[in-house]
Amino acid sequence: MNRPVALAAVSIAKNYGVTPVLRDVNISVQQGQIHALIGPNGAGKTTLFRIISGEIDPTAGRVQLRGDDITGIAPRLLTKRGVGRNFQVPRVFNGLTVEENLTIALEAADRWRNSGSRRDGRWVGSPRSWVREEAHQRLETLGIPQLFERPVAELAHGDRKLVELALTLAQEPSILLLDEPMAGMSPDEVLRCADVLARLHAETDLTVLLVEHDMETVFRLASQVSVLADGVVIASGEPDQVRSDPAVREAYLGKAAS
Amino acid sequence: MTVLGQAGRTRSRWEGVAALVLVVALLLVPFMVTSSIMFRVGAAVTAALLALSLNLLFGTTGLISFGHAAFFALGGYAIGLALDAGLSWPLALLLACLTGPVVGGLFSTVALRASGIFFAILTLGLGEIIRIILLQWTEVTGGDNGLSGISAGTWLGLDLTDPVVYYWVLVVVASLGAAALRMITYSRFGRTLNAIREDDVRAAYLGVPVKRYRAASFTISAGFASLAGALFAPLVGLMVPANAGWARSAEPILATLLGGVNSFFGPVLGSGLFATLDYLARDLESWRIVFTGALLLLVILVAPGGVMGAVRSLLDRRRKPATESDPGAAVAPTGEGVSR
Amino acid sequence: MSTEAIQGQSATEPGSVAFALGDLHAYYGSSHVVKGLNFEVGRGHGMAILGRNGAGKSTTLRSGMGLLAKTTGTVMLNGTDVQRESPYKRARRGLALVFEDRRIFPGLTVTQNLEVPSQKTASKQLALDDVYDMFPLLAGMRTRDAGRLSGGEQQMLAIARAVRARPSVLLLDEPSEGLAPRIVEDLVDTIKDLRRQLSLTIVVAEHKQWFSREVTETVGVLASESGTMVFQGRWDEFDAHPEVAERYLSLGTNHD
Amino acid sequence: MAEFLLACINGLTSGSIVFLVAAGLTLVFGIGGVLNFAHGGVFAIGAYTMYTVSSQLGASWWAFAVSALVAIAVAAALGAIAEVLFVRKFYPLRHEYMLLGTYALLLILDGALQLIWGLDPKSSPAPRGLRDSVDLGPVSVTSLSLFIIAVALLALGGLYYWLQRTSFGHLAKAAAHDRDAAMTLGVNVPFVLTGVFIVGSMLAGLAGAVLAPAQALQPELGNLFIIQAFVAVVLGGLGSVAGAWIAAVILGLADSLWFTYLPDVPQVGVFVALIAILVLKPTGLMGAKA
Amino acid sequence: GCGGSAVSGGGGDEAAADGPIRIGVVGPMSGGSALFGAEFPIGAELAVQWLEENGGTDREIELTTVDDQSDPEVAVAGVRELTDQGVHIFIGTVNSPVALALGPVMQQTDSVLLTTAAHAMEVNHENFNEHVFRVTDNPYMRQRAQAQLATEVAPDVDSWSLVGPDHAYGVSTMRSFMSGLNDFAPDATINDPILAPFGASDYRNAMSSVMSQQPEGVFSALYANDAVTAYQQAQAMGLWENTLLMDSANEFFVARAMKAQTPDHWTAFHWYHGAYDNEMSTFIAENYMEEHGVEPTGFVGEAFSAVLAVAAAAEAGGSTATDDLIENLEGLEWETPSGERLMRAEDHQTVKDVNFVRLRGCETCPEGFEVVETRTIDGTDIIEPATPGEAVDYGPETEI
Ligand SMILES: Nc1ncnc2c1ncn2[C@@H]1O[C@H](COP(=O)(O)OP(=O)(O)OP(=O)(O)O)[C@@H](O)[C@H]1O
Ligand SMILES: Nc1ncnc2c1ncn2[C@@H]1O[C@H](COP(=O)(O)OP(=O)(O)OP(=O)(O)O)[C@@H](O)[C@H]1O
Ligand SMILES: [Mg+2]
Ligand SMILES: [Mg+2]
Repeated sequence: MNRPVALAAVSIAKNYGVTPVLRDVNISVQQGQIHALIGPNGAGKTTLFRIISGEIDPTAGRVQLRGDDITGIAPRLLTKRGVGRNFQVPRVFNGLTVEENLTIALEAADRWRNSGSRRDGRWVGSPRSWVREEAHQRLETLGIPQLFERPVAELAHGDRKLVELALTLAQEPSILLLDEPMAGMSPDEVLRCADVLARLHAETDLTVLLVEHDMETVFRLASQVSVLADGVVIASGEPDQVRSDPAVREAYLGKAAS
Repeated sequence: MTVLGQAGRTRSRWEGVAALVLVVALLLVPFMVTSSIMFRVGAAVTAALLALSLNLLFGTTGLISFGHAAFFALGGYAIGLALDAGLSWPLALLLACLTGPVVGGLFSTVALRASGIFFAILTLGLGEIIRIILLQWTEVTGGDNGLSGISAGTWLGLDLTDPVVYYWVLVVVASLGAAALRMITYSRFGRTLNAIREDDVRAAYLGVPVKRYRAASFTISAGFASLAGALFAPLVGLMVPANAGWARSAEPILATLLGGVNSFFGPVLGSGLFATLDYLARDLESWRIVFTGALLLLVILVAPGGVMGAVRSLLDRRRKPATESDPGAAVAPTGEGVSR
Repeated sequence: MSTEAIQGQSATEPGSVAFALGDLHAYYGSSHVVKGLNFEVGRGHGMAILGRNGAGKSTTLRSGMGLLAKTTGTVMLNGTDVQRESPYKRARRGLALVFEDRRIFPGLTVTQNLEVPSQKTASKQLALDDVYDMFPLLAGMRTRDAGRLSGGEQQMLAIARAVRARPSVLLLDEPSEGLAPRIVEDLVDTIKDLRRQLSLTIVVAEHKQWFSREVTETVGVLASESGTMVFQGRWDEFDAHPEVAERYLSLGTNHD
Repeated sequence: MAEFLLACINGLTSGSIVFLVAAGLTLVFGIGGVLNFAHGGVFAIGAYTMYTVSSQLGASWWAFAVSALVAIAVAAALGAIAEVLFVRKFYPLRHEYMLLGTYALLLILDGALQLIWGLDPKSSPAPRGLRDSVDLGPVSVTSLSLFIIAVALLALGGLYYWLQRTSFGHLAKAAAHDRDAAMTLGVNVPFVLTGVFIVGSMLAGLAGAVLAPAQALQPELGNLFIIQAFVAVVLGGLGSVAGAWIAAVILGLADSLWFTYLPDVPQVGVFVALIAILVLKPTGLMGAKA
Repeated sequence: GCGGSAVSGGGGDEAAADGPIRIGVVGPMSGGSALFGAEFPIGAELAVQWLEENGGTDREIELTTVDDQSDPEVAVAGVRELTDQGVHIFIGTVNSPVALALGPVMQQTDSVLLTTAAHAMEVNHENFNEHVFRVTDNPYMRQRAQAQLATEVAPDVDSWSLVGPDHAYGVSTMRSFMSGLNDFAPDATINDPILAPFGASDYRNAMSSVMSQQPEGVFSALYANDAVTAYQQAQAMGLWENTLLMDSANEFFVARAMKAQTPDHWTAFHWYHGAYDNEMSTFIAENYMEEHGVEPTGFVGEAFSAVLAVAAAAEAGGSTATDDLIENLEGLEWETPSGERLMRAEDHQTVKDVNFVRLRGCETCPEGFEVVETRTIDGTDIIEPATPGEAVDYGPETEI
C-alpha cells in the first residue's frame, strides 16, 4: 500500500545557539498512516514536532503538507488546513470550565469544518444548543462526561490531557500531531484514548504523527515507526522491524522490547 | 495554593435584573438627591463605563492597559472641539466615539507586538504621549488650562445645558453603552477573547486569529472609553491633560479589581465604591489618602476576590450544605465497600 | 469507618513507621476529595498508590507534603506528627516530593536547580557529582536553562532535585512520565539503589504498574467514589483480589 | 560637542537616579513578582528621613553617611512591616490584586509622609564635597552627578553579584516562581520573600538618601519616580538588574538628548524610546521570555 | 422631590439682604498645592475677624471650605455641594483649570467666584465670564512690573535668559516678562526662552541650557517644587554665583525649602506685609505669626482682600443677591492690606500693587534665609487694556 505523503519533514536541521539538536532529519507521513516518532529523552522529538507545527522555525529544511511548503506557517493557518496538535504539557483554557473549553473549540472550528460550509454559529448570546450537545457527546467518547461543568484548572492531570485531546479533536483535523498524549493517564484511559484514535483513524482516514514513550500503545497503533536519537533518524520502518533493531534497543528500548 | 476568581464567567440571570434596577435607580437620582450628588453620580457613571470598557480588555481578553485614560481624554477633547465647532450633540458624540477606535486601532498595531506587562508598558507610553500632546498643543487643546466651556447645547428641543436633562441623557447613553459591552462580552466574540486570555497559543492552534481578535478588542474597548470621556466632558465642562495621565488610567483598573474582575458588573460596583469613598473622604485633607488606603486594604483582606467575588462566594456558601464547606464538621462516611 | 476495605496484612513492623497518614481529609475549597485516609509505610519500605485518573493520588501526596490549604488528620513523619508544619519544615525533616508536573525552576540552570534544596535538612546532602552520576544525561547540560530542557530531562531534574537533600521519605508522583523506556529502567535501578543505600522510604503514585511492582512492596488502591483507600496490602495480596483492580482500576474493561 | 557631552552626562545622571529606585523594584517585581507600588512611598520616606537626619547633623561626610544609614534602616523597617502584615497575604491572590494591595499601601505611606513632614517642599543639604563642579575636559560636571552615577554603578554591581553569585539570589527566584516547589525542597519561602522585600525596601531607602540632596522633596516624590522606575524594570527585561540599568540610562539619555536637540517638539523622548525598545524587543532588553 | 432637588436656585433669594453672608473658600487643601490653598481659609478667617473688630459689616460672615484637590471635577462637585446649601459666593482657587471650570458653574448656579490666585490670562480675556472676578494681579502686570523692577535694581544687566514650564502658564508668564523688557530695557538681549518640562524630577538640562546662554540675568517662571529642584540643581553648577535671578511667583516657598542654600533672588508676592505700613497688613502679619510662627504668604492677603471685597460690595448694595453683588463688585474700590484696589468693571481684573522681595540664604538667620529688600510697583500703568473675550496682546517680539 503506497498512499500519498500527507506530511513531510525534509532535511530539517535545528540549532539552539551552537548546539545542534536536529541534523538532517527526514520523515514522511503517508495519508491515513499512524506514524510514531520515538527516541530517547532529549533526542529532539518535541523540537521536530514544534517545527512541523510551525511553533518554531528550523535552522534549515522544509516542512511540507500534501506537497505544499508550510515551514513556519502561522498556527491558525495550520489549523485551517486541517492539522491539529496537542502539547507535551497540556495547554487548555485553565480559567474556564470543560464545557466552555469545548464550546470555544467547537465555535472556532465551526467556521471551516465540514469543507468550509458554515454551520450555524451564533454571534450574539449563548452558544447554540448543538454546541452543547456535541461537546457533551465528545466528552462521552473520551469517557469523561462527568467533568462537563468542572473548571479545568481543578482537574486531575490525566483528565486535563483528555480535555486537551477533546479540544484538538473538535477541529476534526485530518492530520493530528500528538506529543506524548498518553503520558500521565491511567492504563484505562490510555486504552480508551488509543481506541478513540484507532476508531477515528479507521472511520475518517485520519493521519497521525505520534510522539510517545508508551511502547505498548506505539506498537499497537502505529503502522510506521521512526526512531530519533541525538538529532538523527536512526531507524524507520514497520513496528516489528524497528523493535528488533539492535541499535534502537540500545539507544531507546532497553529490556522493554523483549 | 489558592487561585481565586479563576472560574469562567457565566452570565447569570440576576445580573440582568440588577442592571435594570440600577438604571431605574440612576434615572430617579435627580428626584432624590441634591445637584452636587447628582453630579457625582453622573461622573461615577462615566467612570464605571470607562472601567467596563477597560474590562473588555482586562477581564475578558487578559490585557492590562496602563494608558486607557488617553482614550477617555480623547473622547472628551474631541466632543469639546466638535461642539465648539458648532456640531450638534449627537454628531459630536459620534465623532468623539470614533476617536477611540481610530487612535486605538493605530495604537494596537504598535502595542500588540508585546503582551502581558510589556503590552501594559507600551500602552502607558502611548497614553503619556497623548497626554503630553494635549498639554503642549495649546492652540487646540488649551494646554494646561484645559479645554474649557464644553457644553452640549440644545438638541431637538432638549436643553442639554440643564444639568438634570444632561444627567438623564448621560445615564441613558452610558447604560446603552454598558448593555452593548455586555452583549459583546457574552457573545461568541467574547468567548473567543476569553480563550485568548487563558492561553493565546492554544487559541491560535484552534484556528483563532489571535492578533486580529486582540486588536479588535482593543479598538472596541478604546471606543467605549472615548464614549465615556465624551459623556464626561460636558458634565464637568472642562477637559485637562491630566484626564489622560497614567494616574487616571490606574483608576478603572483599581476600580475593577475592587469590584471584581470576573464579574461583568464588578467594574461598576468598584467605580461606585470608589466614588463613595471619595465622597466620604472629601474633607479629610491629608488623612484622605490614609483613609482610602486603609479601607482598600481592609477590602482586600476581607474580600480577596473583589467585592463581587465575596458576594458570590457568600451566595455559594448558602447554596451548599454546611458539611461540605466546613472541614471541621464531621464527615459522613461515603465510602463504598469493594464487594457489594 | 463503615467501609469494608480489604486490608492486607501490614508489611511493616510496628515502631519503625517512617510515614503514615491518619484519618486524612483533604479539600480544594469546598470540595472534599480525600475523605479519611489511613496508611503507614515502614522505614525503608515502599508503597504504591493506585487509582484511576482523578482518584486523588496526587492529592494524597500533596497533602502529605502539606501543600493543601485545607487538610485535617495526622501526617506522621518518623514518629512526629507534622500535620501542622509548613512544607519546608517537613522537607527539612526529610520528606520530599516529586510533582507530577515537574515544577522545575525555569530561569535557573540545571545546577542552580539542584542547589535549591535547603542545606538545613536533617541529613547531609548528596554531592552534586553523585547526583549527576545518577542522572548522566543531566551532567551534560549543567549550565542549560532548565526551562529549555526536554520533557524527559525535566522529569529527571525533578527527581534529581528531590533526592539531592537525601530525604528519608520520598513521595513520587508519576515519576516515569515522559521518560524513555530505557531511562525508566534506569530509574527503577536508581530508586532501588537509593532505597538500599539510604534506607529510603518511598510512596509512589504511578500508572505503570510494573514500575510500582519493581520499587515497592505494598500497594494501596484509592477510589474517587469514596475518597478513601479501598485496598491495602502486599502485591501478592493485591493479585489475590482481582476484583479490586476490576472495580477500582477497571483494567481491561475496554480491552480487546 | 560640549553640548552633546553635557546632555549625555545629565541623561546618565537622571538615568542613574531612576535606576536606584528601579533596583529595588527589579528585585521585588522582576524577581519576587510583586508589583509593588508602595516602593515609591518607601523611597520618598527614605528621602525625607535623610532630610530630617542630615539637617540635624549638618553637612559633613560622616553626617551624610549616618543619615543615609538611618534612611536605609527606616526603609527596611517599613518594608518588613508591610511585608509581614500585608504583602504576604496578597501572594495567594490573583496576581493583579498585588496592584490594588500595594496601591493601598502607597496611599497610606504617602498620607503618613504628608502628615509627618507637611506639604512644603524641602531640600536636603549636600555634604560640602558634593556642592561644586568638576572640570572634565570640555564640560564641567557637578560632583553630585558623578556621585549619583557612581552609587548607581555600585548598587548595580552589588545587586548583580548578590543575585548571580550567591545562592540567595537563586532561592529568591525559585521561591517567587513556584512557592510550592521551593517549599518542598526545604526552602523557607516566607522568609526568603520577606528578605527580598526588605532588601528591595533598603534599596529604596538608599535611593531616597542619595537623591535627597539633588532634588526638592515633595509629597509626590514617590509618584514622580515610581513610574519611570517601573518602566525601566520592565524594559530591562523582568528580573534583569543590568537590563534595568541600561533601560534607565537609555530613557535618561533619550529625554536629555531630545530636550537638547528637539526643544520645540513636545517632550516625548522618554516614551518614544520606550516604544522603540519594546517594538524591537517585545520582552525587554535582557529578558528571557516572560 | 421634596427634600433637596437637583435643580438649584440662584443667589437672588430672600437671604440676600440680611442673615449671614455665606462664603465658600475653594482651594487645594490636600496634595502638593495645599501649600497655597491652605492659606486661603486662614486669610479669610482673619478677614472675618478684622471685620468684626473694626465694624466693617453689620452682617455676619460664614465661611465653608472646599478641598478641590487641584482637580476641576472635584472642584465642581464640591462647589455644587455648597450651592445646593445656598452658598453663592466663592473665593479662592489656585489652579487655573479649576477657576476656568468653575466659570460656567457660577453662571449655572447664579453664583460669584472671586479668584485669589489663578494665573490664567484667559480668566479676564478669552474666558471672561460675568460671574468671575480676579482680586489679584495677573501674570501680565506682574511680570511687566518685574521687568521694570529689573531695570531699577540692576540697570547694568543686559542679557537675559528666560526659563519656564512648557505650558500655557509658563509661556504667558515669560511673554509678559519679555513684553516688559521690550518696554523698559529695549536694549537688553533676550535669549531664546527655555521651556523646561513641567512637574519633572530633573532640570539639569534646562539649567545647563540656561548656563550655556551665559546670561547676566535669569527670569524663571518655574514654580513650587519644580523651582526648588531646578534652583538646587543649577546651584551645583554654579549658575547663581554671578547672575541675577528674577523668580516670578514663589514668594517664600523656595527660600523656606532651600534655607541657607537659597540663591540671592527677587521674587514677586501677591502681597507682602513688610511692604506696607497699614493696620490691615500689620493685623494679618501679627495674627498669622502668632499662630504659625512664620511670616504669612501673599495667598493669605489675597483671601483676606477677597472677603473684604465681598463685604464692601454687599455693604454698598445692601444685598448679596448675585446680580447686586456683581453690579457692586464691578468698579469697586476697596481698602486691602496692600492699599486700595480697583476692580475693573469691564473685565473684572483688579488693578493693584505688585510686591517684590529680595531673599537670600543666611546661615545665621533662624529660618535660614533673610529678606534683604522690598519694592512695590504700582500696577496702574503697566496693566493691559481691558479686552474681555479677547486674548491679551503682549506686543511685538514676544513670540515663544
Ligand atoms: N531553547 C533551547 N535551548 C537549548 N537547548 C534546547 C532548547 N530547547 C530544547 N533544547 C535541547 O534540545 C534537546 C531536544 O529537546 P526535545 O524537547 O526536542 O527532546 P525530546 O526528544 O522531545 O525529549 P523528551 O522525550 O524528553 O520530551 C534537549 O536536549 C533539550 O535540552
Ligand atoms: N486545584 C484543584 N481544585 C479543585 N479540585 C481539584 C484540584 N486538583 C484536583 N482536584 C480534584 O481532586 C480530585 C483528585 O485529583 P488528583 O489530582 O489527586 O487525582 P490523581 O489521582 O492524581 O489523578 P491523575 O492520575 O490524573 O493524576 C479530582 O477529582 C480533581 O478534579
Ligand atoms: Mg518531548
Ligand atoms: Mg495525579
